[in-house]
Amino acid sequence: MTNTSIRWGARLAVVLACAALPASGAIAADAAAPGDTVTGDTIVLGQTAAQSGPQAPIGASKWGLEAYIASVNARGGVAGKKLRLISYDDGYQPAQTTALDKKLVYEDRVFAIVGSIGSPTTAAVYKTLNDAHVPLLSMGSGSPIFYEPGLKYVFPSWPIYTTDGKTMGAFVKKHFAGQSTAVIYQDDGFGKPILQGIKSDLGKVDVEIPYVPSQVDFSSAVIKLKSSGIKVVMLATIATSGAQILNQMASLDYHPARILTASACGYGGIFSAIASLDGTYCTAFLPPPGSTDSHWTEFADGMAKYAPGHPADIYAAWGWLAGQITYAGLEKIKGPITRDAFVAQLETLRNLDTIAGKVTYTPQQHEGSCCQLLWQAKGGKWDIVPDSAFNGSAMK
Amino acid sequence: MQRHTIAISLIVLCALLPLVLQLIGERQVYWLFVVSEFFVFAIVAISLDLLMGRSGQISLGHSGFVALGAYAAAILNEQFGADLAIGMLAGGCLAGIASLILGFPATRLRGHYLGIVTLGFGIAVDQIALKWDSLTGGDQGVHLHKAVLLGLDVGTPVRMYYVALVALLVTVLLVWNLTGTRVGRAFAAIKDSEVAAAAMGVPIARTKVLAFICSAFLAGAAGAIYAFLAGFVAPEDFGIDSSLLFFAMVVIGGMGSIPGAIGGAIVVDAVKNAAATVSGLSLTILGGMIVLVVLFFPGGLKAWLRPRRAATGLVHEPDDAAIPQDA
Amino acid sequence: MTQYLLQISLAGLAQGSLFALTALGLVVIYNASSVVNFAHGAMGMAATYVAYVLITELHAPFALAFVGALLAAFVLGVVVQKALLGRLANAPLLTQIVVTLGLYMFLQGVLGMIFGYNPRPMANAITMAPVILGGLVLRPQDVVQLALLLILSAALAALFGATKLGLGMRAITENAYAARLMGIPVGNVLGTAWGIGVLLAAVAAILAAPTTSVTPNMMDTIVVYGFVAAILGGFGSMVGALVGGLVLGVVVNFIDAFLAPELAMSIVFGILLLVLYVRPDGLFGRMKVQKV
Amino acid sequence: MLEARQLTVRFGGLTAVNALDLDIPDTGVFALVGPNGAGKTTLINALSRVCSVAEGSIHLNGSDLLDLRPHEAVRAGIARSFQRAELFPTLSVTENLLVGLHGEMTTGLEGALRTRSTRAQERAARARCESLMRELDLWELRDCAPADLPYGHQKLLDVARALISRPKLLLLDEPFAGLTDAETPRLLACIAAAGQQCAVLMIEHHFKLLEGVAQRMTVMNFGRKIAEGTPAEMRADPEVIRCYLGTGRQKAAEPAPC
Repeated sequence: MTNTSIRWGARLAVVLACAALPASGAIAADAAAPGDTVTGDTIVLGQTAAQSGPQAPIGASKWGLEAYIASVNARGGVAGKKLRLISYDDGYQPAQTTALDKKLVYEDRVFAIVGSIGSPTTAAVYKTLNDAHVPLLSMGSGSPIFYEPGLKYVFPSWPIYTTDGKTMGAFVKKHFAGQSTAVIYQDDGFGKPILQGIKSDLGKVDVEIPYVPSQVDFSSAVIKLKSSGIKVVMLATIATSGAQILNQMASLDYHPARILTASACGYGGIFSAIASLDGTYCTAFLPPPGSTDSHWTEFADGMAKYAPGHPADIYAAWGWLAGQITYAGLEKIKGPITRDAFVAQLETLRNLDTIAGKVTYTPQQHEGSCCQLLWQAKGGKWDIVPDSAFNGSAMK
Repeated sequence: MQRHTIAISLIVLCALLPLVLQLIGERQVYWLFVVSEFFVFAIVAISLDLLMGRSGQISLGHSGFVALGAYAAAILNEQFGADLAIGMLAGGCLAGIASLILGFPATRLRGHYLGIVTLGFGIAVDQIALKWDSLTGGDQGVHLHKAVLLGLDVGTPVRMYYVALVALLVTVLLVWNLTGTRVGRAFAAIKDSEVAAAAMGVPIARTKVLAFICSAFLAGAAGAIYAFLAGFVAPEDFGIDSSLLFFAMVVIGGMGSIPGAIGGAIVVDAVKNAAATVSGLSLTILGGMIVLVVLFFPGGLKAWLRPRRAATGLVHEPDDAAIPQDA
Repeated sequence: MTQYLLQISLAGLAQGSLFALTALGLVVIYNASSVVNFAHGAMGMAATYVAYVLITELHAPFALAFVGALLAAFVLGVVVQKALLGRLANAPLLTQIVVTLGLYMFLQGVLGMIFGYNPRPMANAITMAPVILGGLVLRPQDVVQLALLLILSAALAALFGATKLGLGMRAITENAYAARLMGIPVGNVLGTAWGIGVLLAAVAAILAAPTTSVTPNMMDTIVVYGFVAAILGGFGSMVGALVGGLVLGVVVNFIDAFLAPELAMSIVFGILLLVLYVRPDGLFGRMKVQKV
Repeated sequence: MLEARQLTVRFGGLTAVNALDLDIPDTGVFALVGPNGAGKTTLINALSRVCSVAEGSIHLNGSDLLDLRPHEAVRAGIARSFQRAELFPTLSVTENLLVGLHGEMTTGLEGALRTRSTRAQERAARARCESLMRELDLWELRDCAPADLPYGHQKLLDVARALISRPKLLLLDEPFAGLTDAETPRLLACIAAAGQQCAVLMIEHHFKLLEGVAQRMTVMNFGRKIAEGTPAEMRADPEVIRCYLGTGRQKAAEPAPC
């Protein structure tokens, strides 16, 4: 046995050395990804969005993007070229996103990654994509890391999460001045910037309660707030946790002013999930579902026409927004459609009118949308709260 | 003899894969990544098999060890530019230390307690990685610098592929050798009969902890390679789900066999990728496969890969290395 | 402050009653068949989907849906014992654990495929307004939950203490082979034990559903705490599971309120590890003597 | 060599071994007989340090054994077999024997690296197993799984696994139980040969078997020693006859209730 394993090892080493040398010599490390210039008559776009697993609901963004692309193609496409979307399900797992984005870029040769969903998933790939000069547009996240200067190929389009917090903070300062406040926040790159935004506008909050998404029982958090006599509760939570907390509040006979973050109230079933929703505020950068805002009606019609069977909800609207921005950049390119030309044109966009309001990119600043407002739940639907718009940029 | 021929051909095939891909076209980046990732999974599967298949102890939190290894390597690399070799060593050791803390009370317990304690360990690693964001970057993870192995730049997909391949081969050899010597036999002995093993002079608790440490070390080292391969480490990648995938690899592979574990890794990886488009499909298939394997094909893939001896339940069969061939 | 502590403890007891129900089910199954059922939560979850379908699709009243789901849970338990575990009676412990884990994955996958992962709201059965007693908020559903736990515990005690079934179960726990020789229908008794165990998991899941919503992962957290409660209680002692569950509920709520809710499960496992260092058989457990 | 004094083992309220004295010299075969439940296996378990001793002392060549844990008994020179041949089903016959050498071998994790010393040690151990297997006619079966062996060979392997470590004291728990008449002589010869090298203490019911091989025997009942002497003496001892052998019409193997 001894001899065999030595023989084994020796053979192995020889084989590997022989194979590895030519192979690694032949392939030089290439920084920029292939497919820099669009040559055919199709511009292929890539997306990763969870269609399975607990985060599957927000993956519906895929259908909004599909609908927008179909509407562009119906109008004749961009510069005589059709758009095509390849969307993969990453299950909200960063490891999957890493693999699938390699597939998109190196196998499918997509021109840009557009409207991918999630903070941790996008965090896994944004640096690599930026290094490979692949544009990454309008990801479904407002995490501050994507807004850092120097990321030439990264174009976030949501208001940064800090803005979300500032919107709440400014509103509370104005309308609930002097009242005791509390924040329940998800203890990660989503909840913490919101908390930070709230504090930067409000000065301080009286109680801060972190949680993790796997937590299902929020009794003690709610009891704590109730016994401390907190009058205003801000929730930097995802949809499920937000619903659990609000339901818990109702069951404990506790009725403070409640303000939810945008990500927690976009889904269609919220009014049946939370019986006590009336009066609750929610930050938003999109018009409320079902509103008569012209952008929303255009989107809703587009969904009905090009993505039948998929509801025109907030998640789909995220995809629609990604489509709008991509189209605006592509449309302005004169000459060959290259990634650098695309990025250069995106950086000239000023006050682009989108479903999420005005979007601006400059060579120095890729913040995109800066502005938010508040909705309030009334009688089973959301109304825009007048005088709640927050227009200050959260960027330094 | 024939088995050796097959094994050598497979290795040659793996070693030549980058060239083949090169000839087909410049398509290697994605496929090399996928295969490299599979190599890393196979290492973890072998490490878990060493624990479950050989020493009869269960771990439902094995991705916790992988996570520790990955984070150790990633953080050392991000903050001090540490080499892949150092990352593997540090990752393996950190996982080993964790297994020591975990395994010590666990070995005094009945088998199922260990399952629950390791399950909790997997969850805790996740939670702590998420919480301790000054070190781990929280949910936004750690980005690594370019991979360097012993001063050699291995940052390209091809080179990283060879790193993963060699790591897998080395793991196979190490585990193969280990199971054919005193410690490996002691693992099997405590799995088969603790009382008899003790009577033969095998210290039960110490041997169980040793099996745990070996397994965790390999899983941690694999995690370090994974970190460099992906260039990014985040808590979401190491949840219960991925622990269960490793678990499925070992069970479907048949437990107690290296080719079985590798085969199990292939099957699970294939199912996971093929069934990804339908929510819940891969869980259904893998769960169903586990139940069917246990009920009707107790030898798993192992029995199928080695038809010459009848399978005798979910039990260890000695590999070639364990059978004397010196004479 | 006392009021605050009382309120937290109360919420802890309510939550702990879910852990205790889960743990009791685990212990009933373990005592009869020496198997730790890792599919416990998933089976309770599956039963909750039965209740959910009965309520939302067939518009059954809650009480009817509840009974229907429990019936389904019982049948599921019996079927799993007969079809899976019964065939593995002589297999190693590891094999039996493996098969329950396979079942866990399978059930979660199947229900995920049918219903998706979108959380589905489950209306609370008790819509009564909370009662306020000297500043202390008493939630009717908490009271019902605790009452149900006590009633079921008493029923279990009566069942195992005084009936033939309980006698058979204890005989099987001692020595299955001898029990068979003495004419106890081992298969039936084991099937019944599994049925009852899964039924208890279903009670816990359905009670939890209004808070967790109905999803394939709804029981993941609760069942892990159920495991911990069972271990703390010595895995085998019903009283241990009951007390372990309630105590754990209070502990978790105190961690939530005063330490770090985002690390609650890690802290609980740290405590468990410490307890096991000191008392390897749990707080209420007794060592089993191994025969040579 | 072995001296047990006032040895007492209790399980809860039950006293399984009660103030037992036992002296065993360096070599020879010694038998332990008694009805079921007399405490024979418990005594073996106590001597091999599997179960804890409530009172009394055990010394082997003057050194105290009571502090040893089960796995340390082998190194002290005490090896044992099991009533139902507790072999390792997933290891081959050779490997079963090799586990018997666990305490003697020293290879640790470096075995994974196949160092020179590892290989030398492995070779030496395998050579030792080979000679024993050849002696016991197990050589042809060396690569078999224990389950594939006839029961007689399994029991033989169980004894061989204990014997391979060259113990000072070999404890055998009913080595002949379940063996056919054809299988018995080989094992008997093996035990007799072992008795030349070391002390063998075995539990056995068959007086006939013992008469040929055992120098002395100890008769136990209710945890106490009731008699001690040569097999012939014991056959004539009235107390032994009353408790164990019964009147002549009963079969010797079936102890009478006592």
